[in-house]
Amino acid sequence: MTERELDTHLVTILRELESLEYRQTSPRRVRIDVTREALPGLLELLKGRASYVHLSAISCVDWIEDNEFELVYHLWSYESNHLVSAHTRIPRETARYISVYDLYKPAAFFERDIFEMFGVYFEGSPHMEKFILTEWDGPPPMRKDFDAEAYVQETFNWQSYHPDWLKELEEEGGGVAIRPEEVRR
Amino acid sequence: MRPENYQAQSHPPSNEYELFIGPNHPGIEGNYAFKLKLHGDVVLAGKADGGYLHRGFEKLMEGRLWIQNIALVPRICVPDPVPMEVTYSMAVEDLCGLEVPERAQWLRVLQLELSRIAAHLFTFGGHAATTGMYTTSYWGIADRDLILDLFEALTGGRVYHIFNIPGGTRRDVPPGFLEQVSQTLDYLESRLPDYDNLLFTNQVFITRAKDVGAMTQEQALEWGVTGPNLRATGLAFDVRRDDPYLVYEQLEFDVPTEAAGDAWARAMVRRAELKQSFRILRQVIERLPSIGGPVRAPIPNPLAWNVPAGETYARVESSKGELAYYAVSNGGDKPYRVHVRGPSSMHAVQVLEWLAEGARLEDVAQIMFSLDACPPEVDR
Amino acid sequence: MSDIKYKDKGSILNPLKTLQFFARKPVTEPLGPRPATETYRGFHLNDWESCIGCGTCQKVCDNAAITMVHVPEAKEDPIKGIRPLRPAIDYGRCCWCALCVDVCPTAAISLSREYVHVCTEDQLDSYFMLPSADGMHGTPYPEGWTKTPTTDLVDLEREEMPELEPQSRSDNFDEIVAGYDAQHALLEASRCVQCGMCHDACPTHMDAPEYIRSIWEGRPEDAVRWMYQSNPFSHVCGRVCTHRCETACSIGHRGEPIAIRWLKRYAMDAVDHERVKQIAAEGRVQVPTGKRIAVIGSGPAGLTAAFDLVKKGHEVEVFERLEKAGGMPRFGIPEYRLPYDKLDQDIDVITSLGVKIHYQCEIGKDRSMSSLRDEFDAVVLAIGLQLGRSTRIPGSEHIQVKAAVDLLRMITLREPFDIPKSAVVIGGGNVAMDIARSLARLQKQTYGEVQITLTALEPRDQFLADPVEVKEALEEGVTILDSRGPQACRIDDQGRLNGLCTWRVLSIFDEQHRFAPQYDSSDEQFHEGEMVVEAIGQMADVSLLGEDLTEALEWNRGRLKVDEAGRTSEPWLWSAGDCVNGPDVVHAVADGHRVAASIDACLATQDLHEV
Amino acid sequence: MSDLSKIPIHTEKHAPEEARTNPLAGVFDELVRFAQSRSMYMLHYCTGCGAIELPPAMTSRFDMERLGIQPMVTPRQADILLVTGYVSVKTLKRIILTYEQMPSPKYVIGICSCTVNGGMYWQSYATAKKLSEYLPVDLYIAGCMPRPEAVIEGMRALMANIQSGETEPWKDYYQRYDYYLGNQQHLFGDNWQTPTDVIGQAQHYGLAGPETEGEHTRILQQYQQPLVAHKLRLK
Repeated sequence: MTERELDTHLVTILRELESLEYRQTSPRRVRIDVTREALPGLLELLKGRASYVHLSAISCVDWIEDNEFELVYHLWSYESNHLVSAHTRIPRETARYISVYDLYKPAAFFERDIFEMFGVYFEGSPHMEKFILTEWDGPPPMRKDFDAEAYVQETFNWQSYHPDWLKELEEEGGGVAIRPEEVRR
Repeated sequence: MRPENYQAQSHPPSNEYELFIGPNHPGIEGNYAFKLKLHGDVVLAGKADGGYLHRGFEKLMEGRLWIQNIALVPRICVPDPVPMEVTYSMAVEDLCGLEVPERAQWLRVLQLELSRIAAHLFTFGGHAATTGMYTTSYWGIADRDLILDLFEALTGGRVYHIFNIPGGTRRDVPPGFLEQVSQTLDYLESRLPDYDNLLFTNQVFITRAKDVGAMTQEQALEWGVTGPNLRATGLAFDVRRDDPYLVYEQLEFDVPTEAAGDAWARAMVRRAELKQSFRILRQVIERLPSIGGPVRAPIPNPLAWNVPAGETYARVESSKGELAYYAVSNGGDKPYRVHVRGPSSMHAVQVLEWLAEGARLEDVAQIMFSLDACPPEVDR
Repeated sequence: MSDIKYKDKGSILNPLKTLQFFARKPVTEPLGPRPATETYRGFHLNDWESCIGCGTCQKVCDNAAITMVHVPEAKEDPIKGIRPLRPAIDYGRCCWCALCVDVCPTAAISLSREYVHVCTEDQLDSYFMLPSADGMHGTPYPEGWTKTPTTDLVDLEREEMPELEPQSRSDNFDEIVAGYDAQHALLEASRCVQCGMCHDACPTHMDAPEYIRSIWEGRPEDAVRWMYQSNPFSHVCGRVCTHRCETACSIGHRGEPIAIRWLKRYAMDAVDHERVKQIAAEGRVQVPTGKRIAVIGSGPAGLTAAFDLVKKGHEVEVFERLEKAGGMPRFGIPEYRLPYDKLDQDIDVITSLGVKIHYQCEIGKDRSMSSLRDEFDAVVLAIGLQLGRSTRIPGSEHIQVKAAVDLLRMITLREPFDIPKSAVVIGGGNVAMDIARSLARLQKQTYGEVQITLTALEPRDQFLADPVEVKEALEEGVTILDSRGPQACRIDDQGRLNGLCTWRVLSIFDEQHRFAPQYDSSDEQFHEGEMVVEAIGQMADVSLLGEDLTEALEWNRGRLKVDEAGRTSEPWLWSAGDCVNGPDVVHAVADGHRVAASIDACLATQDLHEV
Repeated sequence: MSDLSKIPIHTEKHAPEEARTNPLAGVFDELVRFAQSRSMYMLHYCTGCGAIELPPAMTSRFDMERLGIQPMVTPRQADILLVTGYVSVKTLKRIILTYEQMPSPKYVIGICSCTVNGGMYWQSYATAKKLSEYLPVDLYIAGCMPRPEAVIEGMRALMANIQSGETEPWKDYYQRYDYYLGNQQHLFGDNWQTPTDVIGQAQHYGLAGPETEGEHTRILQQYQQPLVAHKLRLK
């Protein structure tokens, strides 16, 4: 199989399926956009017939303006040495999807991670419980509508330094002019 | 609320009991916890407990400028920080279409391999210590410090180098640096027989490590194992060779494998990789002086740098396995989303849980260290 | 597979081998800190001489570890772009990434090789440090991580500005500078570090950082909105401003400053004129106050005051002596620097708000000051400097010895005059360059060749004119002679002007810095010219005030005396612009704002005729 | 309160300093402090990234053992708690548990920027910012992260402080327990509790003062459940 061209076997499989678009973004990267209904079937085909046995990661992106979560499944084939990224979108309100743990064991970790950080529930995933944020009561922190900085300012205190040199400057009429938080955008 | 590692939740039969290892335990790598259910000294089930090192990196990165994140990323994996910087930079470069000057690519390979050696020496020490042999860890850590000296000379920092930025590297090598690297390599190579005597051919170690935490290649593939741990099951796969980045295509190196898939095989693969890293570094030292040009492509004003909208998946081979960054930009001056896929997010959690099952209590720490699990990568 | 014999059973004697380690050199380091490497990133150092307090380090710091502290003893100079602020570092935040070093516009900050600091809870204030050259504990350590050309993250080079070549511009009045397109404007705007030195240096305090950022973000409309907060003459200032902002620009300390003037021009050109009018009208008071204000003179000062006052709901009428509005920008600045249609646009925006302009209405002739005083609640005198100063050297009263301002006005109004085959210009300022280059163009059009000599008192490196002007004048064929003092205009027997005699200048000022030029009479030169143009300065024509008012007003060395807000000793009369401050467009705009604010405040509380 | 208070303990107060007439008493105290400062066990707990510089500091190259400092695996035998950098809220709970289990006198060293004012992670929702709000801190070592030499300099400074008897912040935890507990409750919730009976210990050391108990300890008592031993089922 040539590495530079998109693996013809993969192309054949992708052509079989409807409701997806694919595009080669670089010599070893393929992007597939697929509807949420068709994604599990696609993964099954990719694993079963096109040697994409390694689930490198599942990434989640919060597109708050579109009111959607984007799930990206990164799959690697040890035979054709290509990385396929399958993108799909799910509605933000329901935030539920189907687990792919049956196909890919590593999915359990990533699905749990997304569950904790974004609050997306994966049906059929073995560990839909907290792992990292066991002692966190707030909203899923990676959601765009959670303002971490505001939470921090509200919860924690900062040092109130007042060293001698600053006291001297204040006596001379100087002192703190611009605090760091004033220049943050 | 009582911290759950203080009091067990249920009352097991007397020959079965629960044991919490960590977070404050010498058999745990970093700040991490592992809950075991035991029958005698045989592990019935294990459950990893992470989050002690959780800082919310991915959230922090969304709140900082693209360039500011270069100071943040090396902290994601403390023992092996260079791949973090390089991968993040590669992701940003890909999004911006920035061409990295060739010299910078060689400099990055130089750092990546130095960092790999340092990380492996550290792991040997840890692995040996879990089998009761502390001398290796004393030696390994002292020898690793020589690499940190090199990093200090090159980058101005011992552990957090913050040396790779999108576009290239921040400086060129200081005068006399390559000779210094060469001498250090000579010394480390001369130390290998010592390590062999002390650890790799030591019957105590072999007996302790053989058949411990073994997995087959099929299991490894199914579980998403990568890096040296995967190669220890006989699959010759290396991102450097099979999904090449930087100038690895121009370098000669082998991908060492072992068949056994146990703790011992993993140690032996790392030992062989050490030699390959020496080999790569020798080639870099030879080639670098003949490669001219700048070490950094011109980049925009860091305070006003909008990265074009897009997404990318940058991937490298770190000392622990496959490391990837999924970066998404919406055209703004800060990342819209960065997802860090650390190799240990598999090794330290599910793989560790599965391998611990049926193992003996005294081997649990060894399994963890032989997988080279790095908790901050899991927690982020 | 593995390359060592791991199945080695070993030997009972193996432990003895370890004895060899006694002979090896120990790896343990002596106690105490080792010296760090040459590029080590330790505690901060700051060179207070080169630090300008711009705060760029504070903006790039990802940990919000830098606080800018006001140090009264430090130098302050808004014109040069120096603030008495210094960065203080919080080591409870700092991560020693050295981005502050790489981004520092003046290369003042660096990191040292010092790295040990230990303290107890009571001493935690020591974590907040004001770096100077002394290091963390008063012991100077050598520099570690410093700025080098490789590490520098500041872009020191300006985006190239397309311009007409000398051969294609020397026979016409087409605009020379082409202006940035969107792509280049964005790139140039992205160089800005948002320090705000430009804002401090600008006489009218334009929000340059904000509009530059808007341009960088691709929102020129917002940029225009920012500009109209402080300057209704943005087309004019985008082209001919003296750009003090660029002198103060922090990038300019080591490289080329941001092209702030050209960016302003880009934003104004990029937004549709009708849209500009809408933006300018934003925030206008809808309820009329019923107060009426007269403005004499339709230059930048007068019209800016009119713009502000009309937005406040007052009724404003402007009286202009000539047939067109615009004042000096129209009649003093040649078209190749400021096309008239751009000036017309600026004025159109102001008149679209309801400012009424009476053209060809000369005060003192068509109307009297007293009638204005009676008819209006307040009067603004913004008459500019219309009279050219004379050198008063022998022969300077000849008809062919002209004042530059008069000549420039004639060129603008296309009034016919005999274009001299050769001419001499006296003066080294921008007006001298303007008239020399305008005459050169006319000569090229009429005769096909340029014969202009420009003589200036100052040596070349001290010219008052913009260096770009001098360079372009040379390119267009003007002969520029420096350090020449005019002595006499030579007139031949037929009464025709032949040219100018000059002596070499030895010094211009005496020891008390008073104007007292010394010449070397042995070094005399004659410059041939059918015409001599004097461009050595202007003065105001205050005859319109009338005798009574002139008596009543207070004066200060020939100029009207005004208070800080521009108010004269007569409570109903304010004065603004060049006639108060000397020639400068952006200063005139600033003055217009000041006067308008003062009038508005006074009118709100009292009737000025009863004071 | 817990069963601890029922254990008979020696509560007799130390005699005030000036009442000691034996000239050798001062010499003896000094000797004790000297001995304490020369033999310290450092708890082996990597709380954050700064821990990566501790193996070099402890092993052959920088060799902290020559100062008499050794890693110790259990808090019950440790003298020094080294907080190496950022503390996530989850870790902070364990640090407090661990700290309370350590026997007095005990010393806390905060290294890296993060223990002082949040450091790199000042924006993070998951990390605590000022360590000294939750525990009394003896010494801070600046750096991100401090080099092994800086850590050793810090240790030497601590030894000097112990020897001179200048700083004893561990007493502060007992004397102002209510303050520390209040901050802990603010972060962890009102039902926060640890198995150690700090008030009982404070009385034991003769350090209980007016600020030991207060509104926050009352909240603690409200939520506290008595300790119950595990019932071992031997079959």
